[in-house]
Amino acid sequence: MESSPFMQSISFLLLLFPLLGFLAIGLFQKELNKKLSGIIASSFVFLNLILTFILFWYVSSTNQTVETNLFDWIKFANISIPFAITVDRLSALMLLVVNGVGFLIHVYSIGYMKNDEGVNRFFSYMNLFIFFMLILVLSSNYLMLFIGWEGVGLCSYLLIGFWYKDHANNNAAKKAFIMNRIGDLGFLIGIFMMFHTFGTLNISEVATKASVMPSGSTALLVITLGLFAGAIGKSAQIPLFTWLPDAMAGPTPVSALIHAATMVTAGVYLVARSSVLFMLSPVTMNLILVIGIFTALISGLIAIYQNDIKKILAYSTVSQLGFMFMALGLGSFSGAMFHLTTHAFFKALLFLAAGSVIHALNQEQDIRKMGGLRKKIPFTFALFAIGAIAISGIPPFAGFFSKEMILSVAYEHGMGMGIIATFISLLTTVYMFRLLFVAFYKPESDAVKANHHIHESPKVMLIPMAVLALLAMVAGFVQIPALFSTNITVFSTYLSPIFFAAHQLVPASGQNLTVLTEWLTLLIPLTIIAALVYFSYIRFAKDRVPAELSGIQKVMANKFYVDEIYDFFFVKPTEKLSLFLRETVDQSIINRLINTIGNSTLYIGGRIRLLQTGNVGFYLIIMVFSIIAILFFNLIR
Amino acid sequence: MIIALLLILPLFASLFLFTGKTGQQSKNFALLASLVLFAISLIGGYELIVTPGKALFSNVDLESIFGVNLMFKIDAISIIFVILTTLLVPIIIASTDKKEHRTPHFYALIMLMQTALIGVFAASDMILFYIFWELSLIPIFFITARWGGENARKISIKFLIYTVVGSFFMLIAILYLYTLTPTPHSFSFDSFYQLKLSYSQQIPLFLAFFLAFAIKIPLFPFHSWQVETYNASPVQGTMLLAGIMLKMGLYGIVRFLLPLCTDVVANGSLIFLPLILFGVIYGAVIAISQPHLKKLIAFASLSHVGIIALGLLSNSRYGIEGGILQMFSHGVNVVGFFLCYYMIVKRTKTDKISELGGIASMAPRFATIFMIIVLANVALPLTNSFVGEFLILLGLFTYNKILAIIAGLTIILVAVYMLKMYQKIMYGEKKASTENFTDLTFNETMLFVPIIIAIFAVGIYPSFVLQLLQGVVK
Amino acid sequence: METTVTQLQMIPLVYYIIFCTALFTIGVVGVLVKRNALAIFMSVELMLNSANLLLAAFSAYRNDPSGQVFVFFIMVVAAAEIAIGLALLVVVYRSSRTIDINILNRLKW
Amino acid sequence: MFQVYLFLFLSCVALFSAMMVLLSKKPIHSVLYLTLTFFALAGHYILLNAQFLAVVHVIVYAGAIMVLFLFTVMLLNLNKEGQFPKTKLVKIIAAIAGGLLFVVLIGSLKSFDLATVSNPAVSQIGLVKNLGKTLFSQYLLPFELSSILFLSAMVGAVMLGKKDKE
Repeated sequence: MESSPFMQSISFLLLLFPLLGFLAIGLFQKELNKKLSGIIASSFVFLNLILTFILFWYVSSTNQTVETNLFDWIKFANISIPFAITVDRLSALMLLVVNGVGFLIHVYSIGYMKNDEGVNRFFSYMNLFIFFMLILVLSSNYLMLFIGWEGVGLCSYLLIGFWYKDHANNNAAKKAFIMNRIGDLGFLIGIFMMFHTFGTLNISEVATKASVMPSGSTALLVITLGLFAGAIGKSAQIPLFTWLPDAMAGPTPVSALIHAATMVTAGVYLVARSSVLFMLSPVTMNLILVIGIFTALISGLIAIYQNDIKKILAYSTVSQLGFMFMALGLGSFSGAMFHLTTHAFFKALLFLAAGSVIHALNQEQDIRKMGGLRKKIPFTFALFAIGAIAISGIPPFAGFFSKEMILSVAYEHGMGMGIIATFISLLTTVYMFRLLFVAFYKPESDAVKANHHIHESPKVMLIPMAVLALLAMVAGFVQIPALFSTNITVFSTYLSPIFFAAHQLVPASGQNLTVLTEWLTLLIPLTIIAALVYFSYIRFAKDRVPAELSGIQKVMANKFYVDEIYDFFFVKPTEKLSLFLRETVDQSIINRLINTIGNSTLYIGGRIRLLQTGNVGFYLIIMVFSIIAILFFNLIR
Repeated sequence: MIIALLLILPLFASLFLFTGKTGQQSKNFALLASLVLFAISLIGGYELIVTPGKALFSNVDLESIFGVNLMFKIDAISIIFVILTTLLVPIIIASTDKKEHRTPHFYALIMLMQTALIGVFAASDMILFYIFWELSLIPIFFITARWGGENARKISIKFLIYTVVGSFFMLIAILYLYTLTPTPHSFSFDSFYQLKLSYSQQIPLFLAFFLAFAIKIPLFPFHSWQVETYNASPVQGTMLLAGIMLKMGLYGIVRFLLPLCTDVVANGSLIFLPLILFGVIYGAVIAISQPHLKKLIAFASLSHVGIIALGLLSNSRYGIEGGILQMFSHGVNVVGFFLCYYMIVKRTKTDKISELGGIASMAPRFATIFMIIVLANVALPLTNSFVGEFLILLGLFTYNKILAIIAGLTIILVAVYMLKMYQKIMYGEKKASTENFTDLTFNETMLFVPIIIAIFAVGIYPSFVLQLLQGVVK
Repeated sequence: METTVTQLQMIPLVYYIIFCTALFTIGVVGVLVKRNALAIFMSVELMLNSANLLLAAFSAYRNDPSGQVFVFFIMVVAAAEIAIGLALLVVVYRSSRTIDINILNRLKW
Repeated sequence: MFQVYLFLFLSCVALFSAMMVLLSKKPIHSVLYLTLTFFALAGHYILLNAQFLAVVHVIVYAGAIMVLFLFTVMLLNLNKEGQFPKTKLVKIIAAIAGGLLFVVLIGSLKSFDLATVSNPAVSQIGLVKNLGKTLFSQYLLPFELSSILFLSAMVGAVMLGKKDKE
């Protein structure tokens, strides 16, 4: 399919702009005015956003994909991996999310990072991140996707450890990178297996070749498990989820952009991208389902007992990602993508609002030291509340629609699954409203009272938040549950060509629910949500002495001791092993062995030396006898 | 012509430098000579690229006088290493600091080293190969012994003996091969390649060659000279050792083991690949807790070259080509790494990681460069070592999946020790030793420029090298 | 002279070999037995001479002049060797007042 | 037949005097017996029709070398008995060694085919004229070099023999 050269060049420019932004700001870090860098970076992303709209309009109206081959990256013998980009409907959607949210957060950062000395560095990293994220989204083969995959990991590393003077930040950054690397190993193995099986890494070719394979073959199992391992790392699923809460050490806009809206959802994108492969591998799909459910549950529970505003949001992100993976596991790719999109809006909004709070309180993140902020910073409060309502799935905000789409799939799958899914989504309400009430409603804490500098954030921060809030409110209307109207399914229609092949392979299973059940499954949770909100208000909005945590609560507050367990089982043994190998094996065994060989040669030499008595007569006798021996040997031969 | 220039120029430069008076003049002269060599080797590379499959020849027929025929041949594999040598030597020469007062002999020895290295890579005759192989030991021995640190003499002697023992086995293998060639016997590579060796002949040959190369590379468990020698040698010597000289062993694997012992490599891989693999993991794990930067680089290097050896012996085109590419990348990266080390040690006089910290805030330019080099070592995509490691692991995977997965663990471990090291050195608060850390000067920055260009050039457009190799890798 | 030469055939070559071997062995035994460096020198001369004679004999029997030329050269070298060797002995004697090889064992270890 | 007897006679003289070189107690006697051996060998050379060699042999060995030996003996004042006592053990070992060596050397003749060596009726090569031609044509360079060897030997001997002036 020939794509128009105009669109091709646009898709190329899409990569070029952020790279230019990175180079321009990165190379002239010292020379560049601090106020300017944010504007430069934002304007490059803004240009990208415009290009994205054009591309989006193009692919959604013509149903064509734009393919651009830039150059051959690795090419010899029968391996050919070009540097090529593909814009289809799925990537166009991601482009919108990345560039749209990315642009808003860039603008927000201008205000947020105003007083930081490393602001130029910050914006260069941000642009670099956009660049790699776009590579990830646009790549036409898995290896190039892997470039973006690792690249965003790098940016995440750099940005989490942005304030590198504090080793706590650096440790968090390192942890993120290494945990991602563990997932990446799986990804690589998946790629190897893919190349081994199909002889190509091109995404669409792989899908075509795979679709004729029998369902559940071992090769596909290995490939999908590998890819999913990558997704686990990147999207912070169990067992590799502990890095994401730690990653909150970075500046808040980073948390919003990378660790909420875009990068962490790359795992979801990857699975959706490879929908054909995954559909053919039911074992992996079930694994995804299980892991998604557990992640969503556990991190939702942990979130309830956290006190750091960003950590709550981080665990919330993990939980929502788990929710998306659950949707993927159920085979609802467009549901997952829909939730990904809406989640990007309201989670980014929540983070930015949290950033605004932190900004107002001079880097205070503990919600116990907040309270009563509703009156001090009303705009932020309003925006935060919109976010909280949206994420809790209260109609008519966006979260309701995307969650409903997933829940209905879950109920179709089985009543038990539906109830689990509902429970997970209810957890959201609990921790979000706890956060909301403690931080904004509760009577002012001493810290807030003592702080007279609490101020509303500047407009440059509020406006992007307002735009996000608007999106969080209305974005859901593109896909309305079938219960209300069967016509408005813009979103799933838009994505249907992408997942057509996958859904073709496995016919939709599950029974259709009766209308009554559907209404019930819709209304009962809503009632519970209302009850929960009220209960939270009673419980948290009043100034009460926090009760002692009971046993199980303590476990949850301490994040199920996962970090400690990993430390005990992986980190410590590795360090011990390292020490053991270095001290014992290398020094005491191998090196000593070699030295012993050398020394024993010296020793033997020293002994043999004594044969040289210096007595010439003795030498002569030895010589003569040796000659005799040689001649004799010749004789008898 | 090109080969003759490549060999004679550094030799004469070296001889001339032995008569030099002041260090500074000698340095400039050596730098100039090595840059000219670099240009010449690039011309050679260009010639090979425009006509794929071509090779440069040079034949000095001394048959009538000494009964030997000096045969040189530079094909695509050789030119990569020749370019690597000529690229790195100017950097190494330029990296010497004024304050250290190197005598002209120092530069003369480096140039002599360059002669030997180019000779090794260009030789097409076993005896020549062997002579240059051994010749390369002489300058590095003196560099280490004379300008080295603590215990340098003792360690350099250990190094010398260790590697000579290895070469001894190679000599035996060479002579054995010589007797197998049809009369009139010949030492030329081509006559060796034409031999059809039986399996029972290949086994002793393989063992002898493998031992020689394993010591040189070095592979576990023959690595104990490496760390000590790196540590004792002056940083220029270490760069020569790690950047170029170790590649001689790997080059030997490509040149001799693969074409001559095909059957053994094909059948015996499952015996020795796990051993190499163990060394790879071993080096990486030790690097995690290594308190000295230089030793850390040594162990990291041990791990990296192990991966290259894995790729070369993986019986797969991907592995072999990836291995060759990775050899080039590793040479560049490790020299960059040692340069960073040198910059740190020059300013702080310590290489204990625990005594360093907070450099990034004082020297942002250095921090960026160091970060790029660290990332290249971590094999991040778009840096040079990613492509190589990817192809190596792919090759290994097509050969044996379990081994590839275990080998893949290194990409995690490398991230662990590299980032840990980088964090402790560059991040955090200033320490006493890093209080007055100044950022790189212009000259120092220029040293890194070619390295960084090489890192990204190979990372972004590796097809250049890969296609060059296409005709040669069988 | 003519008669001598014609009669030469009467002496089988193997006689020369046996004789020279015997002489050579005597020289070897002398080298082993003697402690006097001078006597050892003399024994060495005996060995050299036995080799010389054998060379000359082979040369004559094979009608090849090279052998005799080499004998000549060996004599030349032997003369030089003796000159140097005896000079050395004198020097050694001067410094250590003996030429007993069992006492001159400073070359050990 | 006369020649054979002559050969046997000369051989006996040579072997006997060689033995006496070893057995005589005084070095001066050894030297004189050695001279006798040399003369016997010179006779052998004549028997082989190698006149040139015979002459050179007498001049070099009996003339020059013996004189040197004698001088040295005198110079070092060695002519005393019992200066060099030797143990029985050494003698026995030496005798065994000598015997073995003789046997082995003769034994190695086993594989040697003497018939291949032609036995010319008249061997003229030992004559001064013939040998001179060979020496000055084919072996000119070694001949000249040997003169340098001599020169250096001479210089060396002088250097060594010179007493350090202190």
